[in-house]
Formats: sequence, structure tokens, C-alpha cells
Amino acid sequence: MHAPHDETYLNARVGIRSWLLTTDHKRIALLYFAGITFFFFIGGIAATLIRLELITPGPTLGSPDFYNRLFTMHGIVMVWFFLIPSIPTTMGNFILPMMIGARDLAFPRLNLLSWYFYIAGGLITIAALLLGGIDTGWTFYEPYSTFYATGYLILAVFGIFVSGFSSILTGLNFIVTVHKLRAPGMTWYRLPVFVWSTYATSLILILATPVLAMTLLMLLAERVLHVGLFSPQLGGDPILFQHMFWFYSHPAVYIMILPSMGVISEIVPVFARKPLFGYKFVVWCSIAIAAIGFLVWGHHMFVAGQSLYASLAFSFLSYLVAVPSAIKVFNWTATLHEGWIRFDAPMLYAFGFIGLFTIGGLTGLFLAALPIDVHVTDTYFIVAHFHYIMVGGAVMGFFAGLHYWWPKITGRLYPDYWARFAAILAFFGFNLTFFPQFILGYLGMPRRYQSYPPEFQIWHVLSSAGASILAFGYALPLFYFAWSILRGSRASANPWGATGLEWSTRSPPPPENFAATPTVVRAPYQYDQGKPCMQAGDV
Amino acid sequence: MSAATIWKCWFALMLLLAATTASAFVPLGSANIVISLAIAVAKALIVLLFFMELRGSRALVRAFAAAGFFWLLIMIVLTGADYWHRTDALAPIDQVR
Amino acid sequence: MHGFPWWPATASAYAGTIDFLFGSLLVVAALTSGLVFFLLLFFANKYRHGSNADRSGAIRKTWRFEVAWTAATLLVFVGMAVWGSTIYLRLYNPPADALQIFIVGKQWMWKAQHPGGQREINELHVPVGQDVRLVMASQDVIHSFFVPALRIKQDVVPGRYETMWFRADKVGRYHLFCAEYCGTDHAHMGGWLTVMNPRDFANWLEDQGGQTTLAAQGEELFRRYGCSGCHESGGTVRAPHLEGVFGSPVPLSDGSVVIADERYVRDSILNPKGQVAAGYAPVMPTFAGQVSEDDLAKLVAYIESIGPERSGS
Amino acid sequence: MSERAIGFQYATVAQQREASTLGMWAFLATEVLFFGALIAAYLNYRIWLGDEFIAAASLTKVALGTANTAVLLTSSACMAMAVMTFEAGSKRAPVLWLTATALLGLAFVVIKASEWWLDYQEHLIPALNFDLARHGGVAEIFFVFYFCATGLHALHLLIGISIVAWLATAIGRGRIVPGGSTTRLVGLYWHFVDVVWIFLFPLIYLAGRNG
Repeated sequence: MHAPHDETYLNARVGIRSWLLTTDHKRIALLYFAGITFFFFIGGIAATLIRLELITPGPTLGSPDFYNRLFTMHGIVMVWFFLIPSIPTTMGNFILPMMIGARDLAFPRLNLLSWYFYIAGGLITIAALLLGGIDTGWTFYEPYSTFYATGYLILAVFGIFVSGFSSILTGLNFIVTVHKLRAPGMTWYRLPVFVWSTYATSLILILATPVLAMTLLMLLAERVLHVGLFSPQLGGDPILFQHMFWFYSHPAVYIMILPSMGVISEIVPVFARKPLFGYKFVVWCSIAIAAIGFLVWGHHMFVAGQSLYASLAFSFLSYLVAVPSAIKVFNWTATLHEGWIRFDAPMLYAFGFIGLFTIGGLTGLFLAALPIDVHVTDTYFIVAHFHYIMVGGAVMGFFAGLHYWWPKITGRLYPDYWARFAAILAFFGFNLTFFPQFILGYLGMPRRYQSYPPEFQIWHVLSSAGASILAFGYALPLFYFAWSILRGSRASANPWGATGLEWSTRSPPPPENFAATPTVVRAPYQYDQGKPCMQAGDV
Repeated sequence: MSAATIWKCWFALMLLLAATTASAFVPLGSANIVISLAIAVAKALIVLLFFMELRGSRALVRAFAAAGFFWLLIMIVLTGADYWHRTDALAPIDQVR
Repeated sequence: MHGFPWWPATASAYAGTIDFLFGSLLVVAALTSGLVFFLLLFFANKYRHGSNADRSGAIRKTWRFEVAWTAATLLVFVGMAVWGSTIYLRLYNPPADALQIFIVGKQWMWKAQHPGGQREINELHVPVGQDVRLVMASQDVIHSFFVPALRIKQDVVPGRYETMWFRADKVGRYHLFCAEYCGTDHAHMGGWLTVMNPRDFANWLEDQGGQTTLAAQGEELFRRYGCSGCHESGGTVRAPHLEGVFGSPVPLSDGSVVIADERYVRDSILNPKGQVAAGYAPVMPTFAGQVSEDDLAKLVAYIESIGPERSGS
Repeated sequence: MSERAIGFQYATVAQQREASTLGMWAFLATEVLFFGALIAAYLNYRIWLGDEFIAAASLTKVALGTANTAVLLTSSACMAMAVMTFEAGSKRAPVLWLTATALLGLAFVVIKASEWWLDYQEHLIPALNFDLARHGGVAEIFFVFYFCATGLHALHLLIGISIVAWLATAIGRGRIVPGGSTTRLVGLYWHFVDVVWIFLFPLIYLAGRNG
């Protein structure tokens, strides 16, 4: 029904069944994108209510129980239903196969099954939150979660358990795809860094998520059957729960940040018109982060009653894992040297990412020092640290990737000046929101407090003011992206002058991605005199 | 992989099973757990290398197989290190029955 | 608004060392991020599209830079790790003759119990300039005893004793928080640590009512729980006499010898069959689940008091 | 998926075979960590709770455990024979060997169920009728692990038995022919379930037997 040359994956088939039963990695990416956006706004609403609540020292919006359920919802929805799936399932699904010249992922039907696991897990957890929510925090520490937690803990924990399968199957799909479906000529050192980062993320996805599955099953067994596994009232050891929970949850924070690092490593060379500085170092830093990331979880438990020996070992290993991240920041900065830097929206988001991630990473060094962590753990210093990495890093990277691949995904261009304004607004709104929380943290303001001593109020008011700016900065893209779909001008195959395989095919791409499987002739990010040298030979 | 190899492996597995069960009843103190785990590793290797044909597989498949066990080892060793060095003074807690 | 605090109160010398460490790390972080931000902005401006900066000398040998900044970061980080660990180790070996206070955390209050028997809720009065050792237990969920002014915090896990020590050097009233989420009133489970000079502290102890000392209360419990029935002369069952036992070596039935310290006394009450004294049958019943936190502390204090006369206390 | 048609995204059959093998091994790695987390928790409790925890293991039925291990190892050998004969091209032999594998699997489940029944009568099932006075809280923790581990393993075994039964009928009816990788993958899964039991057996049944 469409002439072959203008048939795209969007109009190749129509109807609800063509979406809900699709095995096209590009459509599944859009299905995930819808889910991600939905859960981002639910988590965002919870965040807004939290910031409103904390404007005054006393209870403002409701009872302490309401606040406890609010921050638990914010934590669970943001961690498991937005941050962990965000980049791998949307841009990973859409762009990775195109970047390596493949027609689809290794197991397309498994990919669709992953989406259904994600949606099923999400709906079960949302049901638990709507029915009354749970008041344990996203960490479900024992023995509170077994005997003292009220609310629909079993339903929510089961929802997270189900969504875990989506992570495992997606990771498995990506790993086999990168190994087996690379186009001819696409050697490992010609892979774009986004593919390497998504590969490293997938390693963590399949090696850490099963441990979460078992931990949540044991938690359910203890709460439902009253058998002694973790709570001392039944002879168990609560610190064992913390060990098993953080064995997953620390690598999980690397699941959240590694894809964003991959996106930034794609954007910086393109808008600097220069090869990435130290490609091999950046690539092996991603793998190193994925590997060493499994050795450091004990730094969440320095004051939890862990043995002195373990605390010393985990402190040293946590400093080790910081080195690859530092190397990446230096390499991004060095890439700018002697480049032709353009400041389009993706590049502004990338600058924002590097700035905020640097601050987030450096504050991590404070937390790895044992005595400082003893003072600041469980305070707002920690809240500020992980928001700088998650929101300043992962979400900024998500928006950077979105702005960078939007023309390829939708075939439309968005208004660049509005996008740049949104990037700058988000950057300043973010800093005003979370930098005061560092000061609050060192002052000793504990986490998860609805009411706090009055002398901390000034910083909370500043933080809440920043939150409103940040919320506006995140809502803006919704408008101009919608506008771009309706009336944005058509995007060419390569609007940014990038060199990857995905820019050698039409935007939006045809269902089979490439008319003929491309052969790769050179490494990524090659420019001469500012002109891109495409990875795909003259196809 | 020929039938003969399969049944030779099966026989070796049966021998190892007998050995591990027998050795469990010999009072060797903490050596018992070491022996039983060593025999278990031996049996697992027979199944992995011969029945699951890891012996003839490409290096990549062997790496995938080893990765799972290696990461499990990381978890066991690091949590075990904590428990090994833990000196707790147990306090009474009213057992909830 | 109540003022504009940007640095927490400093109530102990230890807090000073933490501030110094934090300040040094802050300087290192500021320098590093300053360098990165400066380079970002400098390159962004100098090499912006359309500027005619000199772009000829593209760096060929990149690995030289890589090795340099990798080694530099590794060195600085290892230095930080070692510095932090040495300070941390000081937290771990409490002085021997510290003033010992029992703290019990339960859902949504901190109960303190001084050796002299005085009790406080959500309050803790301590003398200035003297080492104080807190022995803490929880009755329900994990709490965390946190005094920002002293820069110390320790999670209190139910089912085991956690210890923490400090020496407050400045008189004053400092915040006390619960730092581990423990339910509805997690935010209200806190109060004040009041550091007083020794004279005021002594007066305060007095007008808390001369309750009997811990040891005296322990002796009363020693009778009530029936320990005296066996452990004192004229008892029906042959059981070791406890006078002079505390702090001295006790030969066990399996041939090993153990020092009868708090842990040994506590374990013998909760799990008597664990370490049986040499020459006695393991007939003592377990008291786990019957003897509460507070009573166990008193029994230990009593057995300690009938130990050999220790120099001072 | 029928064997002959190559997946839309694959260039050659060999590429598809290697991809499915890699995918299966990646899945088995996740299963290793899934069971492994439970075994790690068991080992930690063994260090933390010490001898009383180990002593509780002597309440398990080592005779039935050993018999079960023998049955499962034999079923693994039968599965290996099935895969070998299938890829050698014959059709009747693999169906027979697969049937033998499934029957041995069922035998394992029956022995396991009888063992649980004995445990039920001896009041050893936590949350149901565990006799705390006689065995104590630490023994109960051991039996929580015992039932979690053997329960999850039995569940995986039942899934394996149903897949093997389906495979036997599919080969019998000629729907699955040599060249594809389905049979090899089912073999990998079955052998994996056997490897899990190889590690569970000493930890559960042989602990604390040295008197």
C-alpha cells in the first residue's frame, strides 16, 4: 500500500494488533517509551508532593504514614519502572540493532515477551500503590518489612519480581545480538561506544537481577509463611537481607548510569566533529565498571553492623570503582580539544550530564571514606549524591539521547531553541534542587523525615523552589516533541552529520532497517575537515 | 560424543556419588565439607564438559558458562568474608511465634 | 526561618578530625571539578564551530594522557581510602574505663539507662570530657543512633548488641536522631544529647532520684530468676559459684579456657549449653526469651560487681 | 519454531544455531545466580549459626537423597544419549531415551515427595507443623532453606519433564528434525537442573554426618 521508498516501520502495518503483537525492535522500543513516560510522570508526581511536604518543618500535606507511602512510591516507581529500563529498552532496543547493521535483535519474540513482563509488573505494582501503597521505602529492610510494614507489600514485591524478568530477558537479548548479529566488517573495536555501554549494562542485567529475584522471593516467603530467614524475631539475620539486596542494587545503579555514559560518548564526538579521545580506554572503562561494580555493595552497610574487615575491604574497592568513571569524564573533556563544537540541544544536555555527573561522582568519594560515611549515611547528603548521578546523570543522558535520536525515530525535527532552553532550564533547576541537600546532609538532616528541626527549613525551601523549575524543565520537551510530530519539518537521514550505521538509512527507517545489509569500512566518529566519514561503505 | 563416553561418564558420576556419601560419614571435622564440595565440583565438571559438550564448544560458550559460576563465587566469597569476621554479642529478642 | 546554618555544631575532637578530612576531600573535589568545568568551558569557547583557532596539532599519542590521569586518580583515591580507614579504626577500639550507658531503641523512642539506675527517654545526659561507651540494643526493628554534632551513627540491629563510644568536649545541647527508617514516627524518634560539666552532671544524677544501682537491681533479679538457687552455697544443684569469677579465666568442659567477660556471662545466660564450665554438667536451662534487655544488663552488672575488686570504676 | 526457516534477522543457519546456544547459556547463567543466591545465604548461615545449623542437616534422609542423586545423574546420561542419537539422525532412539529421561525425572519427584511426606510426619515442615520444642529455632531455619531449595529445584524439574515429554512427541511426529537446536537446548536445560542438584545434595544431606 506504500511505495517501497517511503515505507517506514511506522506505516508498514497499522492497527492495534500490529503494535501489541509486533516483533519489530523499533516498535517495541516505542511501546517501552510509552510505558517509561507513564511511570516517569507517576514518580514525578510523587516527587513533587514530597518537595511540597518538605517546605515546612511540620506535617503539611498529610500524616507521617502518607509521607512514608509517598517516598516509597517515588523510590520504587523511579528505580524499577523508569531508571533501570529507561535507556536500554527504548534507545537500546531501537538504535542498537541499527548501529551494528542488524535487521532485528537475536530473539524478537523474547523482546516482546520482555515488554509484557515489564507492563505486567508495572500494573501489579501500580495496583499495590493505588490500593494503599506500602511504607517500607524502596529498600524493604528487614525486620520492618516482615512484621511491622502495613500495606500491600506482597503485591508490590511480586510486581517488582515480575518486572525483573523483563530486565533479564532484555539483557540476554542484547548480549547475544552484539555477539552474533554484527554486520560484515563490524569488528569489536569498530562498535560505537553506545553499543559497548549497552553490552556492559546487559552483563549486569543478567548477572545481578536473578539475585534480586531470589531475595524478593525469600522476603515474600518470610512475610507470608512467617518462616525465619531475615528477621531476628524468628532467628534470622537482617544483615543477610541487606547483603543480598545491595548485591543487586549497587550494580543496578550502574545499570542506570552506563547507558547514559554511552549516549554521551556518542554525542560529544558528533558535535565536536572529532573522534572520541581514547576510544579503547572509554570502552574498557565501561566493562571495568560493570565488573568491579559487583564488588562494592558493602559501602551501603558501613554502619549497619557489618564486620570491620568487610567495611575496610568495601571502602577500598569502592575507591577502585570510581577510577573508570573519572577516566571517562577526562576522555569526554579531552575530545573537545581542537574540535568544531556546535551547541545543539543534544550537546547542551551532554554538557549538563558531564557537569552534574562529575559532581555526583566526586561526592561518591566522600561516601567511600569510612568515617565520613558514618556521619553522612542515611542523611540528605546521600539523597543529593544519588540524585546527582541518577537525575543529573541518567535522566540528563536519557534526554540527551532522546534529542539526538528523535529525528531518526520519528523522522521529524524539533524546534532547536526551545530544546536548548529546556536543557539549560533543567540544568539550573536541578542544581537549585539538589545542591542545598548536600549542605542539609552534612548538617545531619536524616532521610525519610517528614518533619525536621526548624533550622533546616531554609535549605528545604530552596530545594523545593528548584524542584518546580526542574519539573517545568522536564515538562517542556513533552510539548515541543508533540509539536514536532504534528508539524515539525522532515528530518534527513543524517541531520547531525554523524557517522554511525543508523545514520546511513532513512529516517524513520524502513521495517528491515537497511535496504541491504551494510558492510562496515572504518571505525566510528571519523571526520576529516569537519566532514563525517560514514562507517558504512558507500551503500 | 559417543555412547561409550556417555556411559563412562555416568559410571564415573556413580563412583563419585558413592565416594561423597561414604566420605560424609568419616569424622574428619571441617575437612568433610571441603571434600564433599570438591567431589560436587568434579561431578558438575563431568556433566558440564561432557554431557553439555562444553569440551567441544567455542571459547565464547565456555566463557558464558564460567561467568555465571564466577559471579556466584564473588557473592559467596565477599558475604562469607563478612560473616567469617563477625563477632556478635547476641541480645535476647522476644521470639515471635 | 531560623538562621542560616551551613556547618553542623562540633562537639568533640573526633568531629574536628572528620571536618578536617571532609574539608580536604572537599578541596580535592573542588579542584578536580573546577579543572573539568574550566576545560569544558575553555574548549567550548576556543574551539566553537566557526572560530579560527589553531587545530593543527591534534594529539597523536593519547595513551600518555590516559596513563597519567589514571595513575593520578588511583594514587589520590588510595590515599583517601587509607586516610579514612585510619580514622575509622579509632572508632572501633573504645577506651577500657569509659562510662557505660545502656541504650534500648524501640518503635519511636530511645530509652537510656545509666549505671546508677537513672533512666531517660529521648534524652541523654553525659559529662563533658569523659569517654562514654553506649551499649545499644533494639526491641523491634533496625534503628540508628545518630548525633550529628559528634559525627557518629550506629545502626541498632534487633537481636544483637551494638556498641559505640565518644568523648564530648563541648558543653551544650545537640540533636539526637534516628537515622534508619523505622516506621510512622521515624521522624519523631529523637531528642537531645545534653553535655554537662561534671559538677552539674553529678547534681543531675542526684536529683534523678537515688534509684538503686544497676548492680543492686541485678542482685534482686539474681534471686527472682532463681539463679541464687543453684549458684549460691546450699543450693540443690551443683553449679559454679560466681564470686570473683568476672574478668578471670574460666576452664571449660571442652578443655579450652575463656575469660569471663560480659559476652561470656551474657551467652551463658542465653545459651548455657554453648560453653559449659569444666567439671559441671550442662543442666542449666536457657533463659533466652524470658530475661529482657534491661534485666540482662542488670544481671551482668551484678555479676561484675561480685567479681574480684577492680581498681576504680 | 520450525527448524528449516532461518529467522528473518539471521544470515545463515549456523549463525542462528550459535545464537540460540549462546542465549541458552546466558539463561543458564541467570539460573546459576538465582539458585546461587539461596546457596550463598545457606553458606552464610552455616558460618553464622555454626554447629547447631549443621547438626540440623542430620535430620534429613540421606538414603533417599543419595538415591535421588543417582536417579538424576542417570537421567542426565539418558538425555545425553537422546541428544547424541537425535543428532546422529535416528528417530526412534531419541524418543526412547527421552522417555527414559522423563520417567527418571518422575521417579526423582516421587522419591522427593515421599521424603517430604516423611518430613511432614516428623513435624519438620516450617510454617506448617515444625516442632520447635524438640528441634529448636536454628533447625527451623535449616529446614526453611531445605524446602526453599528442594521446592524450587522440583519446580524446575517438573518444567523440564513436561518439556522433555513435549519434545519426545514432537520428534516422534517428525515435527522436530535434525539440524535445528531445540533438542540440544532442552538437553542443556536438563543437565543444568542436574548440576543444581549436584551442589544441593552435599550441602543439604551430607552436612553434619561426621558425628
